[in-house]
Amino acid sequence: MKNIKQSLAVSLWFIFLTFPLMVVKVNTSDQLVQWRWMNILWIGLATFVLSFVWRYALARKEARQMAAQSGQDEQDKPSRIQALLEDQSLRYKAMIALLIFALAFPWVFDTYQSTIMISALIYVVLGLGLNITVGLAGLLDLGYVAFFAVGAYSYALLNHHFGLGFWTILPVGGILSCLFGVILGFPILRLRGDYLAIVTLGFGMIIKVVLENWSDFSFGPSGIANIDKPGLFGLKMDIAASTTYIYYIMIGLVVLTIIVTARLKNSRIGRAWIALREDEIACVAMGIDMARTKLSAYALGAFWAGMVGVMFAAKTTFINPASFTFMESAIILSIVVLGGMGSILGVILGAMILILLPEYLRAFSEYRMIIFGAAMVVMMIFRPQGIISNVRQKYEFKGLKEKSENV
Amino acid sequence: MEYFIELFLGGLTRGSIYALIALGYTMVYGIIQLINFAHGEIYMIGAFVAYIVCGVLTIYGFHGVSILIIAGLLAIVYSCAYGYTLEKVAYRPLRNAPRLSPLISAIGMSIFLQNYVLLAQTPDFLPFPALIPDFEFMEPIAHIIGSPELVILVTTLVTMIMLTVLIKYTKIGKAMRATQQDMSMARLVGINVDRVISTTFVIGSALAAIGGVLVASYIGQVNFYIGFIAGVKAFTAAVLGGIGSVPGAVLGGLVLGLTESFAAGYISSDYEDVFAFGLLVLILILRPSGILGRATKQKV
Amino acid sequence: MSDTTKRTLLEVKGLTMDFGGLRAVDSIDLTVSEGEIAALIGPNGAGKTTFFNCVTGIYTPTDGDILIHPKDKPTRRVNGSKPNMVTTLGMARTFQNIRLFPDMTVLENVMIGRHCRTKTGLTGAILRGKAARKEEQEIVESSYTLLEKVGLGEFANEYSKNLPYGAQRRLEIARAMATEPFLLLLDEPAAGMNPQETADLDALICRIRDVEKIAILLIEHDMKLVMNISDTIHVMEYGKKIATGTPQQIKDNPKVIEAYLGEETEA
Amino acid sequence: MLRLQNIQTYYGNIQALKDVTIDIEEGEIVTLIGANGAGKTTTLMSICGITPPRKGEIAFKGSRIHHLKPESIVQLGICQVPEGRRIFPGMTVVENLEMGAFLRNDKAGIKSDLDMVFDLFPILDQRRSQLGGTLSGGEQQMLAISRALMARPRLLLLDEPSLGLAPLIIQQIFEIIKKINKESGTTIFLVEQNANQALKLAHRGYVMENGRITLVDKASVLLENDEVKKAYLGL
Amino acid sequence: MKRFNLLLVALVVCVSLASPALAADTIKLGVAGPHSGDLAPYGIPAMKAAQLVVKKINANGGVLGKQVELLIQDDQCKPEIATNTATKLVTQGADVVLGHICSGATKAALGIYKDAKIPVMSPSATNPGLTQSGDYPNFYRTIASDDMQAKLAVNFAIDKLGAKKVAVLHDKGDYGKGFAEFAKKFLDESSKVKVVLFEGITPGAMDYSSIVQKIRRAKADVLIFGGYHPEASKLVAQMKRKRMKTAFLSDDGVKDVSFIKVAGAAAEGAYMTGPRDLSSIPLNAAATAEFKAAYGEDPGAFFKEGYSAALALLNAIQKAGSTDYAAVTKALQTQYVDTPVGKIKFDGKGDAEGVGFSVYQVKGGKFVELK
Repeated sequence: MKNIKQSLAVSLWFIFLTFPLMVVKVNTSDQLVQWRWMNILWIGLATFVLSFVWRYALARKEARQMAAQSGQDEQDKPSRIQALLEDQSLRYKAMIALLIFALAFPWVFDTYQSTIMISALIYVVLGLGLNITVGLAGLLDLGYVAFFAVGAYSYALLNHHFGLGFWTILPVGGILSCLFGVILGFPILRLRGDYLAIVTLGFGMIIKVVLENWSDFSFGPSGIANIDKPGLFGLKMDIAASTTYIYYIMIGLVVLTIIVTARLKNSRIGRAWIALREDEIACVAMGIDMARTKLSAYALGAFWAGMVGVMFAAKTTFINPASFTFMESAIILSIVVLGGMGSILGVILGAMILILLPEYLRAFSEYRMIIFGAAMVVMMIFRPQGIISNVRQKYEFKGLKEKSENV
Repeated sequence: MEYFIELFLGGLTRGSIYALIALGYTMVYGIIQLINFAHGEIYMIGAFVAYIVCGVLTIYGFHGVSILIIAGLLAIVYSCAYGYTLEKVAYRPLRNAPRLSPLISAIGMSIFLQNYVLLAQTPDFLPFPALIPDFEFMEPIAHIIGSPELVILVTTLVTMIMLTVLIKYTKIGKAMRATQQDMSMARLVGINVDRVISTTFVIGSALAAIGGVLVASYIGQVNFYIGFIAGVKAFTAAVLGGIGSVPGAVLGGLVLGLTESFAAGYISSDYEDVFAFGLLVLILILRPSGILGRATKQKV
Repeated sequence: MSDTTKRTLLEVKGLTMDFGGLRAVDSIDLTVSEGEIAALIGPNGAGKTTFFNCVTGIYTPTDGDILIHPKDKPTRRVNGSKPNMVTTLGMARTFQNIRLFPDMTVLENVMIGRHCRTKTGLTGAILRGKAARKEEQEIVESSYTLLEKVGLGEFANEYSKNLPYGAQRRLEIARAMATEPFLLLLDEPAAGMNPQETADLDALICRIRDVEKIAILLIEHDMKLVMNISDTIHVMEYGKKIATGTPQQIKDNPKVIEAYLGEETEA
Repeated sequence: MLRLQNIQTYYGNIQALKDVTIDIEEGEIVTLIGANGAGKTTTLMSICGITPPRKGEIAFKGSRIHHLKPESIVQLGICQVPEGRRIFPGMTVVENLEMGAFLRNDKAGIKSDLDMVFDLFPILDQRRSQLGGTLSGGEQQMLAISRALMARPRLLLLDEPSLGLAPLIIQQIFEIIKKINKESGTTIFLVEQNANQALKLAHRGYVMENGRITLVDKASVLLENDEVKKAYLGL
Repeated sequence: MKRFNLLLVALVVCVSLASPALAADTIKLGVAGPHSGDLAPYGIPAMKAAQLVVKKINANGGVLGKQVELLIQDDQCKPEIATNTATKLVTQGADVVLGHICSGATKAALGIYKDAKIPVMSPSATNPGLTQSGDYPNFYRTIASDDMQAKLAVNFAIDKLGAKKVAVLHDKGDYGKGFAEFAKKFLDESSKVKVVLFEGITPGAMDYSSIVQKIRRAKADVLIFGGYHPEASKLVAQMKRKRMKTAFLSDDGVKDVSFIKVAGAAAEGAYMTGPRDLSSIPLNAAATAEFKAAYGEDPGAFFKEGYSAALALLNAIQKAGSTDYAAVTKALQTQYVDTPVGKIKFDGKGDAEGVGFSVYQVKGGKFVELK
């Protein structure tokens, strides 16, 4: 009874809240008011039901937390997926299956599916790159797209002016973007978290403004067209072949990114990043050079964005500043957070979901963004650690093994 | 010289709007250290509600000042309601979560509210009626400062004074300051911290709504997207002035508005945003906590 | 106490630290020698932790000298050096309010301590060559050995946030030891421990001095512990040092009793 | 008046209080002494509802309060002077005092209590419009006590009022605590490290070690107790 | 193992879903443009035009005796998505493509069509480079390019408005900046006028008071603005507020009813270029009537251009007798076709001959063509 009353109150409140925007529609030029009374009903019903679900979910979450605190460690119990992931033999099988699937993809599906998959893979790399900065080192970057732009423009411009090829620029784009990260990062990395966020957001916007205005350099808003696709020993390829080719390059790049980030994550430097995220003071007290470590995380994150930016320019063969907006940064950040900060598999899943879902849900395209926004909020409230929470590596050491063998 | 004055007044007008919105950011940040990314959307919703109310009233035959007052009040009421609900739904459940979670939730809320307005209303630009009349006595200097600018400046000034009085002398204002300075001590003297946080969101939203209505009637159009740009700039202003500091937000807003105005007027409007953010970076490098921000020393 | 020919490791002269108008540390002189356990005691708010923060580089002192004399290396003045430099030079610390990396495993916490003594760079980490792998293995092994030493071997793969309080304190010590210091600074290592844990700690600290040959400077309120293990005790009150001596000397010092139990004033 | 029965309080996974039972009678001065980290502050925070106990019961004048929110507990007349004073640094002395009276609505009463407090601590009267953060340690402690008094507490909880203060000031503050107890009959629960001073002032005392109460007795008895000396000096 | 099987099943299902329904014998007309998001109002009318044309042609027996099939794809006006949609259209076997709407998206997509040898006709992409650069031999359009608009605007400013000092502004966008740059170029070439100001304004900025003051200080008698109506409304409103007499002259992006609605009285007297008034062409009236009958409202932007493009493309296939690239190209360049934008054929670069612009002025809340 109390619940029903509560839900009724919630539903009334939301009817009041949404009344002007949902019910009234004014056409001032024709002097017409459209009253959409049915919307009240929908809002009322929807919020009534949702408030039940909401309360139930919150209560469950709280119960879980309480249980966790009283030592039963419910919260740390890995989710079902995670339990599966930790099963080593299954893991290898799944990995091999996945790899075969990935390699067979362009032969099984048509070119369109491959292009979509290339887009998704581009975001996988972007997500993994940002994961270094945000997920591992804990440096909030809201202007990540700037590095993506640096990579894309390095290829576009160097290709346009000097005819340099894709393979030459791929590393160059990464390095340029990396340098850019260092130059930007140097003065601002001593700022506290939220200040860093706004400054990086500012950088993201500045890059776009500069690209739009400095026409002599960047060709302004009309962009750069006819960028070469990646070449293969001067072979001429048709669309399907070159898409397949780009797809494989992208798969290679993704695998490279996964290997490198996985290795970094479990290396001396990766541990320093994570430690920095957890407690800066303890970190310096352990002899870690904060500035250097932060800068390396920032620059390395930028590196991947630069590489994949080159890829992006080569794939679309046309770039203009409109592709590098704040919204892109926000989406990449969402990939990292929704997937699970610090978790490589989580980020990959996050990218796939966020990029592929809208493609296949074209029918919902109008509601896509609103669902996206709501999902972000709900996800943060009920599963702040993301789809797959970060699993720390378990180390093997002789000592423990011997002991267990002796028993 | 006249040109300078014109630019100055233009920058002041723009800056005071930034300041109104920035106050919402800064007050919320001061208390719960959250960048309320959806604050710009509250501003937009204020403007939109005012648009709808104006439209309906005009069609049903109301006139002049009565429209302005009713629309303004309803805009404030609704913005406050949205601000209050926003905090309850998207932030309160995350009070003890890791630092990034509420921020992501805020970005999500911002996207949600934008698209909610887009779907419930329209993606088009809508004509906002000029609610502020042209004053007779302003006519001789109308080319330097128009009536709407004057109204904006005066309203902002009055609002600021009211806010200062509220924060300095009223019980709830003192409770807000106490909560900002030491939240757990505030609870120990009997302050209901949750209520203070809600109140902060409500006050911030009211200020944003005032800004929204003023801007909409000044430039004559509304659209679901206006909140984002205004929000980013206002947040920049808040950081510039030292986030968490109320006078800082006002100062930051004015500095930002003036910088943009002078940069566009004397250099080039091509790089308006570059100047704005360049200034921000410069100031943060020189003073990492902003112009009036207090440097916090971490306890070891 | 054995003879006094031992080398001095840390030498603090006239250390002063002001916060605004407040003088938190007032011209303190203090030395720690090789193989010594020195304790810094005093009532709450006496400035002990501030002293630690100055020595370890977290604060830059207003005045005075902090000199270190590492073995086989020239003497260095470390005033205002960054904390990570101080640690690299050979002084590691623990914190009063435990500062572990909560979402890392126990072993990884110690491995972080190895950071400044290892050198695999980005390329090494990515290529994972022979040297890198060897170093990584070395880090794991030596960290695990350290954990065994403080009695946390079995918890190696637990998240550090899930450890009991006493174990967290010991983990902090192991982490600090991983940086291969010549001097270990412990800030209230026994706080929050039960008597059994305190007794274990007692033994551990002595072992660190005797077996690992690391000198120790500690802040502690648990007098039993301090009196048991210290070679030298320094007493601070209101930012000033009021006494130095062996445990027995300190116990008998009326000034100390006064500072601790409160003044014997007749109300 | 206040009764803590077998309370257990946790910080995350760490148990800070283990079966703590404390009784405080009306009009008493009771002191809780013990070393750093023993759980004294946690006890106070549990009473005030900031870190509510997970098990056990806290009753004030016969009604249970351990599930109440902090502001409701303050409303009942339980006020705390927390460790480290916790003055609102950006507010003036008068404003700080007004915050103490936050839950009261009787303007005249507040006014007269302000005068009372300024009588008690004349130095605060001189500092009326100075910001709290700029006061000296002793002045801040006086302000913290005054702030709590402004709520007209039935039970005043004091957490280490002597912390970091010069002996002369400590003496002054302890005398005023005594005066408050005597003149207005306010019950006082005093947490102290400064055992000697505290025991001299109090009627009864509790000794806490590692989250447990190890000794309870009349203050005068505890003052002579060797265990206490031992606990403090490790003799 | 069970899980593994599940994976296989999933794979098979995916494959069967994805493989395209094998082509029946139809002529495939691809349609690409923004059909969702905030730019949808620019893409949907052309899409609907194509639907109307195809319906009518199919009812009359189709093209070359085959039915015409529509393949509709949303590109959201984003270059990166446009390449995806282009690939999709190519893989679906489109013979000709009507689209894309935005110049940027069109540029990104064209390379893919070029390789696949598919003629593309846009109803709206006005970027001059698309035809003039020679990079895109497969590209055609039923709308005139920006430089023609700019030329017209500049001539109008000089000859009719007697401009001496001209300020040129743009919105930093592809379309607006392109227009403004051409305008500046033509102004510079003329000895009669001086460009006193050339700058970009930030779309969505709170106000444009500084730039308006700047125009006033420069004493410009004409302001040429390249961009869209939201910024234009703000500019004219603020200029009016500053009691300025500077004439406002803009482009097709401003010639939108929203401009008059939003700017209200401030819009009065503003000039803008736009496609010639075609109400005298019978086909235009017929197409509009068709649209009204089908959807009950007035057609939006680029409807008649889209309608014309669909007609032109299908006509060319009919005339060529096959969907062969070379034959269709030849037909497009040699055969005249009657469309709502007039009787047109295409020149060697792809621009429609016989499509032109006029100058309009807002009078009494309506766009009035100035002869």
